[in-house]
Amino acid sequence: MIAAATTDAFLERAPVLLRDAVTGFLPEPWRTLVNALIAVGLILGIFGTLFAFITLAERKILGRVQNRPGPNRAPIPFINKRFFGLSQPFADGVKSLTKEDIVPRDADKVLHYLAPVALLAFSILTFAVIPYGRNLVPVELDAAVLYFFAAGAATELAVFMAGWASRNKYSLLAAMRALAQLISYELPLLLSWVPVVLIAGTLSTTAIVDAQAGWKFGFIPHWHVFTPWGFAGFVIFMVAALAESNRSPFDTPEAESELIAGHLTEYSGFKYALFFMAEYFGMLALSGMAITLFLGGWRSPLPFLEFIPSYLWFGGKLLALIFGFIWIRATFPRLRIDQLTRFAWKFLVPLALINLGNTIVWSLMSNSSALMQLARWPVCAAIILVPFVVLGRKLSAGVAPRIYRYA
Amino acid sequence: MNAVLIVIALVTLGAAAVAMTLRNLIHSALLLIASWAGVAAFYLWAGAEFVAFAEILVYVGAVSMVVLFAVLLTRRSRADLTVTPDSAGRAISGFIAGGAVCGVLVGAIVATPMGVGSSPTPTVTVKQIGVQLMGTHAASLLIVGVLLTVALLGAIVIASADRTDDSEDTP
Amino acid sequence: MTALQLCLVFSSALFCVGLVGALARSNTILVLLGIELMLNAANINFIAFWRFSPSPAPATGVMFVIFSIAVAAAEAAVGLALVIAVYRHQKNIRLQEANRLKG
Amino acid sequence: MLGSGLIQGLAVTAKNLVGSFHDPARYTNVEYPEVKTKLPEAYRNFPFLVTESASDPMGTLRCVACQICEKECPPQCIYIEKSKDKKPDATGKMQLFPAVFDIDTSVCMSCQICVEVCPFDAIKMDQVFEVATTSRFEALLLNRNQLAKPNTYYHSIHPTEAAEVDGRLAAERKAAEEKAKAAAAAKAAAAAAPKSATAAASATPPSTTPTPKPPAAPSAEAPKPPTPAA
Repeated sequence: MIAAATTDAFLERAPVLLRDAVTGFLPEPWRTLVNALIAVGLILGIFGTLFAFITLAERKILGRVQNRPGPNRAPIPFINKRFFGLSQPFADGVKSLTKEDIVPRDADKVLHYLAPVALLAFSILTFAVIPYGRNLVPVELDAAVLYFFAAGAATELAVFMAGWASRNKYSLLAAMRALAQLISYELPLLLSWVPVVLIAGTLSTTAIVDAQAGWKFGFIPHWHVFTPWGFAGFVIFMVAALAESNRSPFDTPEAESELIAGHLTEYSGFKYALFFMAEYFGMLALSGMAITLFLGGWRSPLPFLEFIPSYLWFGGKLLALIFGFIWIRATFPRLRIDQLTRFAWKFLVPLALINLGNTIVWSLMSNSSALMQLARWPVCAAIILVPFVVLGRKLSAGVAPRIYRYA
Repeated sequence: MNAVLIVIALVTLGAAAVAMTLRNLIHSALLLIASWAGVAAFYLWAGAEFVAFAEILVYVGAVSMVVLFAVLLTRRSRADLTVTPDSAGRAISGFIAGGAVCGVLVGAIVATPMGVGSSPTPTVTVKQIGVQLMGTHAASLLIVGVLLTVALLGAIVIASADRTDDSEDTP
Repeated sequence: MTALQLCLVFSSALFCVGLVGALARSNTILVLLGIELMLNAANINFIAFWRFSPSPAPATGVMFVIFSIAVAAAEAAVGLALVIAVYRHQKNIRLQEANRLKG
Repeated sequence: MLGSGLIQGLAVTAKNLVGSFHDPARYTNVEYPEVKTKLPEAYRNFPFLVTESASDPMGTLRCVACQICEKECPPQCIYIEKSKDKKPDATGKMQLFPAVFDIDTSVCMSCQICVEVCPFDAIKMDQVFEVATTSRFEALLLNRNQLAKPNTYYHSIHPTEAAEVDGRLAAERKAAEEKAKAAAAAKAAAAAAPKSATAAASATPPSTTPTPKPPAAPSAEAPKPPTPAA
């Protein structure tokens, strides 16, 4: 293990120690069960709270970007202090719980009910294999990355179920769009992490994090994002993740200017809240996987910062990526559905494939002399940058920059 | 152990059987997805993790999408909703054929004495699978790759046959 | 009945469900799905024999299933593209009506 | 290159995000019900009746119930009933006053014609915009008690216009006083003259009664044109 000293730091082991203190007296089969239940409860609790406050943070950041304060009026009950609207998520929760739950008369009742449940269940499943800290991975799987994307692939199915079961033309259009989007973006999403598996030589998330241990020259961490192929893979992954989690600018399934609310049109009350929750859970899970695959997982960026516990590093990176999601949502307008699929098939997929070859070149050159070690940086950067520029030209050919004459 | 297997088998078979009898194509597609998930559960039960996740990824993630897309793109006509006598006859003969095959197969399985090997679940790691794919099965891997590429291209060509100006992305 | 026999019975039952579906239904998509079910039943057999074989080390069953899944995916893609082509041609996807060689 | 525009866009939003915390030019919001921004002076809607004193609004209404505004109002939202008796106005002259003065704000279109035609500067435009009520009919029909607002309020919402109106009124008042004084002096002189007592007696009634009024009416009309411009 790298940095054995910090492994034994108290804060690092605190969660495991605490858990053992609680369940230590139990006999063996029960102990494993209770440990698993504690892990599930912790994940649900922490990510549920995170979801609540991310919705608030998103609305506040969006507000600030548009030069307004965002929600700031919901008071803390009984003491009647506002605290920047910190209790807004709870007010929203109470509101959605007490709202009337409307099911359209012609709707497919079973599927209409099942869709949000399935969506939430699948997005929660993906949390199981992400390493949250040095000793904090809920389920150690040999094929963890594959598991993650298998569970994640099923979410779009739930979106389809919701759209189809609502018996509403806008919802059905949203369902079609969701399918087209999934088929298009599943491919670059999967292709973007294949290089990581290639370099790390494993599909296990803990092993992938271990493969990113250590620092070059003592300050550049061995994270995959700090290599040409890793950076390209990270960018492709994040773009595809935006599309997979139906986030702006790829939120065509729920494009409110065209489709009312897409697959959410016929949902109200708590079911709507479940959809919302699943969207944020999907975003959190994909961010967590991006951290694991490209951003060194729970590892600290600099050696002297290792005294901060690993789970805090993971949390910090997670919040940074979530901020990125929100920032992108605040900036870019929505793509049209044809632009969206064209972007996936004509730009992201070729680029991801080239990146795969790029990684092979990188790993072949890593075993040779020091000169080759140095040369592989510009070579690999060129291998990915030249297609990027060429494909970008081709993609935006015929699309002149728009001149806003009356703006 | 066997109880888990029986539950998985019953769920899978039930979902598949109901799916094959339903008139509503979307319902049968969704039920079939459930039965594919059941097959994946069987793989997990048998200790083939990698295959189980691959099954979910390919069937629940990709094939189901294509099936649903095909269902949505092909509007059903009125004729599909009425049971013609011709199709009833076909259904009966289909049941007879299927039942006969099932009877023969089950009979053969029950009658054959099977030497059961190691009872502990054999493990196969992803690394082993990778080594075997790239080693002994490298040729078949290449062939499958070529097959998939050809199939994808062929699917695009077939699905966008009369549209020459704009190639459509329907794999 | 041993576990292996149970697995095999399960697989043959699934095969027959797929077979009946493919034979009895007139909807092309359902016929294709029936064929997919039969392929899955075959995969179950591979895994079952690998699981209960005396020496499961070589993982040949797993290999077989991986290739089989790949082929099944290709088959689904081509089959559904054919369904769409047929639909475009005769405006429905009833199997009995797709009986012209020329059109 | 593809993506440079994206980065530019991200920079713009980032500038806004950071700027909204320290740059008052970017972040111009106030928390509305508690804090209200000062409306621009020229902002105006819904008329109100000016009174001279805040303590006795009904006694010091400038309105003399001449009903010009009622006749001029395009949507006919003003309803006036003259009083039977008279009472002294600000200058001490006996005047009629409106026994009923109603404005239906659900009909009023804030056209300001009533203000422009008023010869007594008695009706002016207000700055209210929170006119939501819980009842459709009664609450939107404002009576004279609700309409009456003191001159100081007028000063607070339209300071320059109010100063101009006040100056004009003061000048008129002064002129009236001077004229009254002159008339009184003339009267005294006439009374001093022993002969024309009978002639003065016949001449005084026409001279005393119009003294406050005639200067008020023409001079009120003369400086009137500037008011809409103010």
